[in-house]
Amino acid sequence: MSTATLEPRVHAPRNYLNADYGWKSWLFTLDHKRIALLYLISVTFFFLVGGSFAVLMRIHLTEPQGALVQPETYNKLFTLHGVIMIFFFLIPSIPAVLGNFLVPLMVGARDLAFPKLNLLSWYIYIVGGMFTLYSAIAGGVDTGWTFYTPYSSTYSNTQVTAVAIGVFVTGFSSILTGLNFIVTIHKMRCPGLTWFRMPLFLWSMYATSLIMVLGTPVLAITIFLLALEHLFHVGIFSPALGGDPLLFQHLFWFYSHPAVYIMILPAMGVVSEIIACFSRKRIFGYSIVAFSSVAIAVLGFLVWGHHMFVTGQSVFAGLIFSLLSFLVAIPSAIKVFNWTATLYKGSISYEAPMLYAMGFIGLFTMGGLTGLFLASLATDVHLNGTYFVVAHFHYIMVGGAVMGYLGGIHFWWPKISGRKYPDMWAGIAAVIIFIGFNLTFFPQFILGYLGMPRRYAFYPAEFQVLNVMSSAGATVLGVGYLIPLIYLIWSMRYGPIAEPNPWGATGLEWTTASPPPTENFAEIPVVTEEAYAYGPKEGSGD
Amino acid sequence: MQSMPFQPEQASSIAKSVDELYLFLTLVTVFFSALIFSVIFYFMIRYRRRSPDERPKPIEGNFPLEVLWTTIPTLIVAVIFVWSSMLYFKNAEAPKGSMEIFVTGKQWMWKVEHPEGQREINEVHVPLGRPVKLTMTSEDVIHDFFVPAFRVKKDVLPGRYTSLWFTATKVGTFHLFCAQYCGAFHAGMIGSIIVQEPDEFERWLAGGTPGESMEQAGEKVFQSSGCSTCHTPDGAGLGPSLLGVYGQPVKLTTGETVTADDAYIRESILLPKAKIVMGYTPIMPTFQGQLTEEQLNDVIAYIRALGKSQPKPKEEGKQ
Amino acid sequence: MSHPIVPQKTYILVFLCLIGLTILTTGVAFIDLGAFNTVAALVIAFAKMSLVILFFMGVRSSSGLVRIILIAGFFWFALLVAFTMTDYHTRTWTPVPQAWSSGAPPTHP
Amino acid sequence: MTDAESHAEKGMAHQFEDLDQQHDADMLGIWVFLITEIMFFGGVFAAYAIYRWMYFSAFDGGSHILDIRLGAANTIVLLGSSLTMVLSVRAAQTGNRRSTVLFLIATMILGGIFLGVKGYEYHQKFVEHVVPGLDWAPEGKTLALLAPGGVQHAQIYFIFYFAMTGLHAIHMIIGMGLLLWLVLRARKDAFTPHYFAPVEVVGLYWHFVDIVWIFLFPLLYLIGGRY
Repeated sequence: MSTATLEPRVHAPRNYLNADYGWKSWLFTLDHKRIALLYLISVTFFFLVGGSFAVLMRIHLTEPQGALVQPETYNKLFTLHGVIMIFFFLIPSIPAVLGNFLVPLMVGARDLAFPKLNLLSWYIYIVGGMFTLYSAIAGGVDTGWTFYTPYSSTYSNTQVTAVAIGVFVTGFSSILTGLNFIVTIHKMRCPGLTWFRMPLFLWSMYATSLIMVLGTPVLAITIFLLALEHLFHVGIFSPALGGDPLLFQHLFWFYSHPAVYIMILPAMGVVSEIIACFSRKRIFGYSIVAFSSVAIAVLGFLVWGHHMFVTGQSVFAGLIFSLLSFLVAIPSAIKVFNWTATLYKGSISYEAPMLYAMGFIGLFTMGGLTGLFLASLATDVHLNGTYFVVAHFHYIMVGGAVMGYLGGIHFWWPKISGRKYPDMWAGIAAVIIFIGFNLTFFPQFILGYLGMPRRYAFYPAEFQVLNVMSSAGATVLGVGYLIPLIYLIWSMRYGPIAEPNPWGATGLEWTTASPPPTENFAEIPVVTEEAYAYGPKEGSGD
Repeated sequence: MQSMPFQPEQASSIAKSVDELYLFLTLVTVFFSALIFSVIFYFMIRYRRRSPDERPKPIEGNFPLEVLWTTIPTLIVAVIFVWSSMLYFKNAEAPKGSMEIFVTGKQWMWKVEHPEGQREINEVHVPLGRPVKLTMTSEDVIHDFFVPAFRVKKDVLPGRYTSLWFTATKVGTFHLFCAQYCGAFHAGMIGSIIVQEPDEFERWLAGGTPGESMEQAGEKVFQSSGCSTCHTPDGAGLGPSLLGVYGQPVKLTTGETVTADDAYIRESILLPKAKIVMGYTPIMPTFQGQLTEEQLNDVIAYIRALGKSQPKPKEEGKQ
Repeated sequence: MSHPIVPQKTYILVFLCLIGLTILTTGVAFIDLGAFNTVAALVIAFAKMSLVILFFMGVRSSSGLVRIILIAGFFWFALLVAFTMTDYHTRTWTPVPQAWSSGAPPTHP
Repeated sequence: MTDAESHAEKGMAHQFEDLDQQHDADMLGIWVFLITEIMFFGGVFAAYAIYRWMYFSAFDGGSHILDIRLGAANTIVLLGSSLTMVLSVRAAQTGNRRSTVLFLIATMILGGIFLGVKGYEYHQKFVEHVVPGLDWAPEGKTLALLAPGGVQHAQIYFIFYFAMTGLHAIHMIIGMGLLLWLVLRARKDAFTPHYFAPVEVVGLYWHFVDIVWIFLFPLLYLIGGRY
């Protein structure tokens, strides 16, 4: 609620922040920008909770026998770290914060199509979060965020039901957000804004929404069946009673693999905006980048079986899933090449958002390429379930999605808050995060190849050196994350007032005031040119 | 133990080929990462903003270039896919005549049984240079049998058998890990694979505690659990005789015919009412939870022996 | 933008068709068609669903976008079932491990 | 779905330019929602398909416990409610408030009958002791029907029976709540021939729930035939 206490600026024009005061004006708001801020505060809270679990884990793993907690507690730490980071931070981060704020602005509308559903989605998210936090307080849960049966359904006597309800409930928040975006992008674009004039961020939000809408319900029903099995022991997934535990994995990964694309596609959209702005260039191969987002969303649904190569899935199914997993790498590669080519003959400046975007490209490239090791059957047999996997998905989710999220927050912060942050500190933080991230997770690739399995509370002594390196890196990374938190909060009160378009960017969101008025635009804008008209003609677009 | 810090030991016949693919993938990764990094660095310096009003000329894109950088990754992943799938399929099936070992996963230990009757816990003795096939199952949750030095891994599932195989190429002791999270002491579900010279292995097999063979153990369970009171050899009991049944077709009350293989016997013990033999009533109680996986396997081994070593009985069961 | 107003008669006719199909599907269950019973039941269910979607839900006169969305929904469901089934149906293509699969009884010294 | 009090045109929300755009958005919204519903039920249908394939005879046996007459009758009741629903939408479209309300109430009554019959069937399952997890002890004739296919696996059939019909019934109850809300709004004259999207949206939802049942009936009641 800290933003609610923003000091009213006497001379400030009316905007969405000072339009109304008091907690009611926030908790019952239908303004997409205020709801975005509600989400911003809540995902930051969950990020800090999930992050503190990660810190505890890394401290624990500095010694082979475990330095801090009992193995049972360690298992609860990594489970809650996973559940909170995935369902309560990464999935809502860019869509529900930046997407909520920007989609109506970018399409030139006064709000999303369904503002009440939008507010409802935040409440649903909070209810889901409460169940999850309750489970943490009431003793924790130790199934891993993947909830594999029959361990979760029959053998674990921790708070499985509470977490299952939490994840089930929060899924609907994601569904409503996706639904709202799809309808808004289809039906509420302002005059002149054709599909191929849309900023790439909108394309990526559209692709993300497709996954949210098509995938999340399957997770919901799977978790529902899991809860039934956990409560009644009737044999849905329990082999002792005739059920098949692999069926749970199929249904679970049908959503949970595409969920990775829910995290990474929005970050790709953010990076497209940032690169175009800070190199003052149209995105190279705009339509190909746009289509590759949709291709990733569609193909991403057909690769889930690569999580199950060693589980006793049929080898032929494995073959198909391996092939499709390789195919989904191609649109990602195309995007990276196009971003790089965008820089060619540009006019590049190095403000903080650009540093994050460059960090994103580097880390995402490595994360993507190491994915090939896991899509390939023969090497996956060795690497599956080891720290290699942990390193790989952290390169994608933290190196990719979180870098993109932070880049986006820095890019649009002047628009969101109406204030500027100290660019030097932002640059320092970006570099610290990049270094800390690599120190933390690169050693884990080697650990995994050497054979250290994930989710181990203690480990053979020969793995200690690399684990200590990783923990040291985590310290740097943790510090790196705290710096933006401090200066962004500082800037809300003391930062210099931001002009409507501080970066000289194109895009409708920069044509209105910073922060925007409640109705977004004094008059519904009309678009007359393509996105990213940074060319020399001094376009009238902004 | 590990002298090379960046590579696990290569101690099986397939390890080298997996490492070659791994190396190739690493080279691809390093090459493309370096390419992207250096191009970005070059562009960021070469095209840095020199004056605030700079307005570079827009570039739409370049279709041939797009085709090029779609084709090249496609070709590379095609190569990797074919290479890795061939390797995987080559390594999927155990060679004929592999030595067999039975492994049961249980929270949080590995129980190992050799056909000769030797039993061990969290240790697997194997001979050098001979293909060994592990048949595995779990008594509770999903585990995973993982030997990094051999580059093999397979989930161990409850209610089902999975298998993996390897040929050890180095004498020594190697890590055995559980690689599928299985509960509180998942990290403690580790053990060692002990590779010995063949003659040394034979000595080990013969020596130590001379355990009884699986079928001997199975016979004991068969008696002590009361199976023998109904399943009498002459077929006069309440249940069908099990002589000569193994591997033969069995007619069911539903009219279907099934083969009395391991899966059927296992099901009949655990879920006796699922498939009733023609002419008998579903009165057998379930032995679910009363027999351990090991005992179950022993009984199956015993029934198998009944099927092989006895002549086929007269056609008295057909009604 | 609203749909054209459909005469009541059409709706009632569709309803009667649906009743007829319900009776048909129940009746077919009493005839032995072997595996074809399942096929018949599903085909009739699809026919009923099509009637409801086209007439009651008005897809007959709705925009292409709605049709695409609807088809996408069914297509995704088909993907889920098809890919999962691929695993189950091909598991037995390779030898299924058994307790001692080589067939050779355990030899003992 | 959306309504704002103070606006030029009746029923229009502030974020839209005109009623047409709003109507389009509402329609697209409900259709997108319905495909999430397809995937929601899709997950449990997929699981059902796999177990039915694995344990066909057990599912066959379980299916024989159900009363095919009640299932068929309920199908017809539900189809009837779809008819009254669509007629209610039509009445709203033509501006006939009285018929709109009457048809909505008729839909609710038919929905109530459906739920009543369903409740009776659930009760029967308790009488026959075929409720997995709560009361599972089939005996006598019931056991004789289940035994050939395997009693244990019939339990899986019944958990799917309860999960699928239960989820369907929850959707019905939500639908009845929405219908009640529509009745109250319609009585206040909230709808016009230009603005009746809420009726249409709830109607589409109701038809979807009907479609789910169209599949549940053959998949649960008609396995294996009754010859």
